Amino acid sequence: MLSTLIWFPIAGALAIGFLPSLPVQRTKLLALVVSGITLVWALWVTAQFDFTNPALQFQENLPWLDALGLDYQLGIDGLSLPLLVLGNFLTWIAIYSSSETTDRPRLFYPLVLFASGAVTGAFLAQNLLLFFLFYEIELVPFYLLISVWGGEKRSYAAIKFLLYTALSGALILIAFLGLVWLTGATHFGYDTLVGQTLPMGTQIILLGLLLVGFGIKIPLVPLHTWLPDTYVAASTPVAMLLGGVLAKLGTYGIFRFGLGLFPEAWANLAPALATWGTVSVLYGAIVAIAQKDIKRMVAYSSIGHMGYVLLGGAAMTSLSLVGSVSQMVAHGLILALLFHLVGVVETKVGTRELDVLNGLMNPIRGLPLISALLVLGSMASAGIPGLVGFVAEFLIFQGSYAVFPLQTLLCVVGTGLTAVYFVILLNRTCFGKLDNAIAYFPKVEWRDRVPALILMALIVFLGVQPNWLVHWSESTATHLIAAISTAGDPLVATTAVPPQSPPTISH
Amino acid sequence: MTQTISPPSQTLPPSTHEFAEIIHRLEAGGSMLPDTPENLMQIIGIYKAYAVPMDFYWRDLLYIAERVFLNPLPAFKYFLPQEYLDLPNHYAGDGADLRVWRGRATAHPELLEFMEKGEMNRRMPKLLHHLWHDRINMEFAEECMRSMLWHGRDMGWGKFDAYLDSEEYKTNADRAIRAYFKGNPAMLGLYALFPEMFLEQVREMSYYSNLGLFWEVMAPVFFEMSDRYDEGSMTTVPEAMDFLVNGIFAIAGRPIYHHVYVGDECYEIIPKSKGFTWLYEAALPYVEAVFYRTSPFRGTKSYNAQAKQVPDDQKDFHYGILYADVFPVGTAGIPPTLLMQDMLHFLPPYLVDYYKQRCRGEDDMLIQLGITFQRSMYNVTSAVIQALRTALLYPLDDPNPRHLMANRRFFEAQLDRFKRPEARLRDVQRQEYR
Amino acid sequence: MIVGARHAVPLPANYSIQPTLNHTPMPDIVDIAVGADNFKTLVTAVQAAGLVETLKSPGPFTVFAPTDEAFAKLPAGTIQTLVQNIPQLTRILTYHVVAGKLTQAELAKLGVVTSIEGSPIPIDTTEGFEVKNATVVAAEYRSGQLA
Amino acid sequence: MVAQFLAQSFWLVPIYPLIGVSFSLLWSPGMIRRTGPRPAGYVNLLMTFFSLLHGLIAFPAVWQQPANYIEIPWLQVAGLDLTLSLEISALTVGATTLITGLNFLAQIYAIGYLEMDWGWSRFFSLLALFEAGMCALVICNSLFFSYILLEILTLGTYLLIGFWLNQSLVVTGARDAFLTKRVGDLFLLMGVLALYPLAGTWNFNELAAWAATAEVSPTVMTLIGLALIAGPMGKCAQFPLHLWLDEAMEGPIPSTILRNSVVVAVGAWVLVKLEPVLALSSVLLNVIIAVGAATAIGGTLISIAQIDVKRSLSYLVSAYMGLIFIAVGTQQLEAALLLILTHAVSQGLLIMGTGSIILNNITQDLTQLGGLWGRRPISGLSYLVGLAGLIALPPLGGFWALLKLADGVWVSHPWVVAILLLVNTLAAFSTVREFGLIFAGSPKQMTVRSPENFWLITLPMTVLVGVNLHLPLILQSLSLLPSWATLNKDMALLLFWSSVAGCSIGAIVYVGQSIPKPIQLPWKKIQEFFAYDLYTPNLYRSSIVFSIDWLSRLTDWFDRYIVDGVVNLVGVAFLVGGETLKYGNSGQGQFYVLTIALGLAAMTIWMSWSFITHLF
Repeated sequence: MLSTLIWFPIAGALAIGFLPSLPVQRTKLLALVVSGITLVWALWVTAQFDFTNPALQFQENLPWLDALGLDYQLGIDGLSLPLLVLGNFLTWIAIYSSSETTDRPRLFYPLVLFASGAVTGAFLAQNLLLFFLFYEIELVPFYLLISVWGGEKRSYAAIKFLLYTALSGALILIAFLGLVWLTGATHFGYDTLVGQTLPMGTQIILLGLLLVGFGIKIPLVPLHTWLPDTYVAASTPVAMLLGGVLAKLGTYGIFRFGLGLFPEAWANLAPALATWGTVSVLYGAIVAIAQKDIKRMVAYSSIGHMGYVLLGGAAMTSLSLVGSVSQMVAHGLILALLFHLVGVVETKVGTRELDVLNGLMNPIRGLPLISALLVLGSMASAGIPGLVGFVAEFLIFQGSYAVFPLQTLLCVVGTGLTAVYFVILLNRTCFGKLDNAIAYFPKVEWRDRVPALILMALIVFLGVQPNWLVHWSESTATHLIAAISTAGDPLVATTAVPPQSPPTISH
Repeated sequence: MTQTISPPSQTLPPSTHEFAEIIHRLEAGGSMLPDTPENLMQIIGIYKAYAVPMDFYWRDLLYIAERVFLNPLPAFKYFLPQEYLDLPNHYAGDGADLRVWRGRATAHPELLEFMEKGEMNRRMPKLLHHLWHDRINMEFAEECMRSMLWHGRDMGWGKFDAYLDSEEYKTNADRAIRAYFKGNPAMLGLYALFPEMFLEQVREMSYYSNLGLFWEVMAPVFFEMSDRYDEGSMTTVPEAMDFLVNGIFAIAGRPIYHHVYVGDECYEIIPKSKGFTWLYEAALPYVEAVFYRTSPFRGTKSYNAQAKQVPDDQKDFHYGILYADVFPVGTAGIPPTLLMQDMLHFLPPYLVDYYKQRCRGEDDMLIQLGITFQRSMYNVTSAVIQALRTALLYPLDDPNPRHLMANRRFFEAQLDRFKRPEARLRDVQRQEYR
Repeated sequence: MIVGARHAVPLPANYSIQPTLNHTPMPDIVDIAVGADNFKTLVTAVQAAGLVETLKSPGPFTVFAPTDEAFAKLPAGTIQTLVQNIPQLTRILTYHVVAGKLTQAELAKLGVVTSIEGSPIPIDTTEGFEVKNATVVAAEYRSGQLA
Repeated sequence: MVAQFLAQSFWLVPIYPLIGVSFSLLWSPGMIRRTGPRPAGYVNLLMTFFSLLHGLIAFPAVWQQPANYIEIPWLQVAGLDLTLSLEISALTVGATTLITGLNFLAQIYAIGYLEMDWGWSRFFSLLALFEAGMCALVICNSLFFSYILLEILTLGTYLLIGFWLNQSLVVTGARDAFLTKRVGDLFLLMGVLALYPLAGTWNFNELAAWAATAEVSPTVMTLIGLALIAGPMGKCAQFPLHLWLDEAMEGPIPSTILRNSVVVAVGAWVLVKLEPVLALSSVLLNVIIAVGAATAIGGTLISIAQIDVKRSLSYLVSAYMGLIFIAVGTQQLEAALLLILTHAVSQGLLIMGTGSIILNNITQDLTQLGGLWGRRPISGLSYLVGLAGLIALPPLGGFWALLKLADGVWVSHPWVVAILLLVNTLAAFSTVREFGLIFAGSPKQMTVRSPENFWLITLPMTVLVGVNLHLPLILQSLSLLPSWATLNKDMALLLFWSSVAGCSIGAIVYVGQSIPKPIQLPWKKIQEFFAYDLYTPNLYRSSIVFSIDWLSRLTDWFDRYIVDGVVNLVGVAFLVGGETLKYGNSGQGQFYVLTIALGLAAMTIWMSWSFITHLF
């Protein structure tokens, strides 16, 4: 059942790659069908999923290399399910939004599908080594997607991306190997490693390796410098996948393997992690303000938003954890929308420069619908209620405030700064007067609008009716936290907010 | 596209003005708009599309000035009674005073069809068409009228505006007001309290009449031009301009007046015997107030007193169609959109085809036709300038170089008004401006 | 006195910028005009405006009279429209009339004269003889009894 | 029966305008093109009429009844229960009626005022969004949902001020309004977050109950309270968050009617609701009074120094909101609510009257207006009635509200009465000044021709005149006025004389023609200080804007040259030749990928080898 999610797109990729050459539209259609079927399959899995059961479901277990402790172990729970669906959904949207004139479509679409399958594999893998394999394999298609179809400076960006993420993989592998070696286990299965009892010092070192490894992927400041270059160089659909899906692999890994395998070390490091998250939030937002390129601005906004996820994880309340998972989904949707819209603006207007763009809201010669969606998307990113970003951020804040009040309040300041750069972006691009000299943009087609409309509909729907967003991960998160707190760590709060417990700021 | 036109007479050195080329063209009897078949097709097409709503404007303006008058709740002032639809135009039809257009004197058939079916192409009660905004934007005509009223005193054309402040006018207005509100003690009481308020309303009504009488002439002129173009007897832009110049002269002396009908009684607020003429009391003020001045669109300029974006003097207002930026048409706060929308309904097929092939085709037709309209108004303004030159100065073929120099001075002075950066004269020289 | 002029435009007089007319000073005006060949349009206009009596009244007057040729240059319908606006026609015609008997030399010396309509008429003799912006084309016609 | 039913279904009131919004979407760009956008306005007007009717009919059913609460579950997750609680009471129904009523009039006015505009669908949708947001806020019984609604209104403000988006000052105005309000909102959010662990609820009625018995450290409560009042301060344009209202005047008059009368007051409304919590800290109450007093006095002084018609009025709005702050700070809640009501109807009328002048005299510059009384008596009378309703001039509304406030604070804070009298005098002076400059004197260039506007503008104006004139009767019938016996006659006289003083000085200077205009004070510096809003824009530019700009540039530089530089350096040192990273050579890049791919493939085959052999 779960394997289909991995291998069907990969099989589809091979099929498209080796089938006789088709026109671009046909190839795209084929890729859409493959990815659509995968998405439907993922939704079907969701429908079968028992939301009240916190444990792994639909487990698959094939022995593979016993000698290495590597088995083909798959499973899904409330942490990975939303990301799985998000990933497949965004793959479909990304393919849909790809240009009809893509070069070498027989390579492009298979690579996208292949990347999607690999990322899915990573989300599903319940064996550390298997996870690592998928985690590394996904690099190849992404590297190629950036370096072949990217914009200017694409080779620089692609290599930077490659080196960073290769380093990330290396650190993770070291941590995994170290964990198995030190615990004396013989198997990389997640279930066998959970509940290890290494000395705190060792735990912290291993956790540290993981944090840096996944921190690169997320990315967290100061491990982020590959991101702006990569996101900007990548073509729109690839940027949507990078920001919407791949970055989530980092946060997912940090929760699954960091928090999941080293809860005690995590609890010890929690204040530092919360602070780290906060620094990322503020840093990303402040640097975004100074950007002159709208795509780069959106890229920095991504750094800021991933910081909230870390804060929520560090607070280790079930509410904050639910908030973090929701934030991953929310951010994936919003970022994909923003990258798509920025991409449309770039193709129609021919520039991403804030100083050149102006007045796109002009209803006849501008891009009115795209501008309107850009306003809503930016506002969603800035955490305006009624849109999905707010729900996730609010849950994180509400869940974290009692534990880390200062960091939480600083993150609230971060949303204020987010509003600052998005208003700069909107004022320069959408508002104002269209420059007559350049106001002869080509028409916006429905092809350009549909992905944005779908994403927007989801963003609004989940913002107004967040039950559909938060309940995916609720029981897993609650269970995870409960499991940790029974270990007796006093730092960890079990409920969202203990009404009568004295908050840390009193007196 | 534009061939260099040398001065008509070798006796004058070339002009050194910023718009020397255009000045030479004017001296050769041309228009400010370059003479290209594309320009001609565009402007004639838009004249026709303009004339149809204009046929509604003038009728309704006169209806409001003469019948609606001081109705405090004129909710139905845009609902033209049959009487005014049948009102014979003085310059068209068999019974015309002077037959400018060979067509009919009553409302234009395309207008009648539009009023009946609208864009929705459905026969519905008038009220529904009105509420669905499937109608002529009469608000635009009123805005032009208000612009003439507001700039009236300052423009220095004619004696019409000054007459509105004369005792004679006040007496006439008083008679009409009393007659109109006969049997309505409330309004008469209000009138006794605030006579100036009512008088000011009557003045506005006089401008309604003024503009209505002005446009009554222009509609047949434009229809005739369109017919001549269609039958192939108008082939260049200067010909189109000359037709307008001749029209201006022919009609120049037409009386401008304001009559009010209460029941069957006619009250002459501005009697014909005052001898106000079309050219000086309507056409020139109209050109100055609407083509040149108007007021800044609220959607483009800040009215904040401290920002000083609105000039202190009315004479410094340059926001008319010759200066306006057409690109924001369709956005909020851009009044000409109403006119563009009105013309959209009546574009001749050749112009629709032309637009469909350019820019965003049907999607941005409103802006494309707006720019065509701007071109066409530069041609009308050229006609006005040439007419003034004929009236005040010398023939273009005058052998006397001193006279030619005087003509040039005049042209240069006129074109100086387009030196402002926002003037669109430079743009309409280019065909790619669309 | 009537002055024949090359072109005529029926524009009123009260503007800084102004219509043109052409003219010829001369005495007993109506009769002379009727007698001369090239003032037929003018005479018709004067009759339409009911100005015959005025011009026959004790003068003397100087009239800057547009010739038929000048009228003919006007676009078709101009006169027709003017005849429908008698007050304006009157104003235009009286704009062409100056009280007193003025010869070309006297006019040149004056530089500007005031029409009986009330507006000033500039005279320019630096080159030829121009009244306003119209060139005087014909000799002076004088009426015997008034001259 | 019907009334009862409508009272129970009162949650529908914010829904009507949203229905209107969804209809308006039909006239978005690219949708209905061949016909014009005016139906969008009519539909919204109709929906507002329904809301208004709903409120009017339901009112008798809730009058003198206990509040009725409706609970709508929204989100339950991980122990957090967010349930939308609505309070249906005479107060909330009355307040929604005020909002819908004013919006109804503003929309009729807009149909006239914006008859030349093409952006109807956007404009009326946004007015409807405001109506929905404000009505929801008024009946909302939860601090959390109030915060949500305030944020949505902040976004609405951005879009509504940005209505004429081609105009540069509109764009900056919208930006500043959004950011100012957002700053206030986020502080409010901090307060919201911090309050929950203490009180365990966000429902106002429960908060009040909690506050009655709570024992919290005053320091904590002061900090939380400061955060909580920041939201209302932003909304109500209080010092130092007042600048946005000035810039918001770039928007069209009909939206100004709504904004200056009720939108700004939503902040005050939330403040009133929060008063029991705020009262836990006496320091906080004093802060509220101080903010209110500073804004009230400063606002009226700035207002007097303005030459722009709309801005002169907008600073009075800030000033009156300041009075409401004072009322909350002195715990005179009834006076605060009464002040919200009387200010809304009179301020709306003042804006309508001046808007009618601005529309066809083009200029907004008070120095360019004048001599309009004879020809614009309807606008003039509207303005006068609005003026009389705003200041403490018996028997109109403002008098009773200020009297109630003065009466209430006389014992506890006698010095507040002095502030009230001062502000009232200054407000009277300012409004009379504006009246004199517009209507008195002789016509100037731009006022030579000025007919009264047509009925769609004058009709809502006259209706609101009627409302203002009848307000005392309405208050009387709702027994909100003191009886003659309980009337504090000394206070009434004091207030009356302060109004008379302000009006007569204003009239002598600005209606009388003996003093030449414009008036130059001998202390030019002070005059400019007030004319340019206490130089607040410059202050902001040189402090907050400057520092954020500077910080972001610095961080960006740090990011580019230090963080990225170090990383590149490390990369250079350890992994590849510097040239590769710097200039990027795709040949070499692909070589690395190939290496990884081959390595992985080899590893997979090696690992699978035993597996594959195992299979066979």
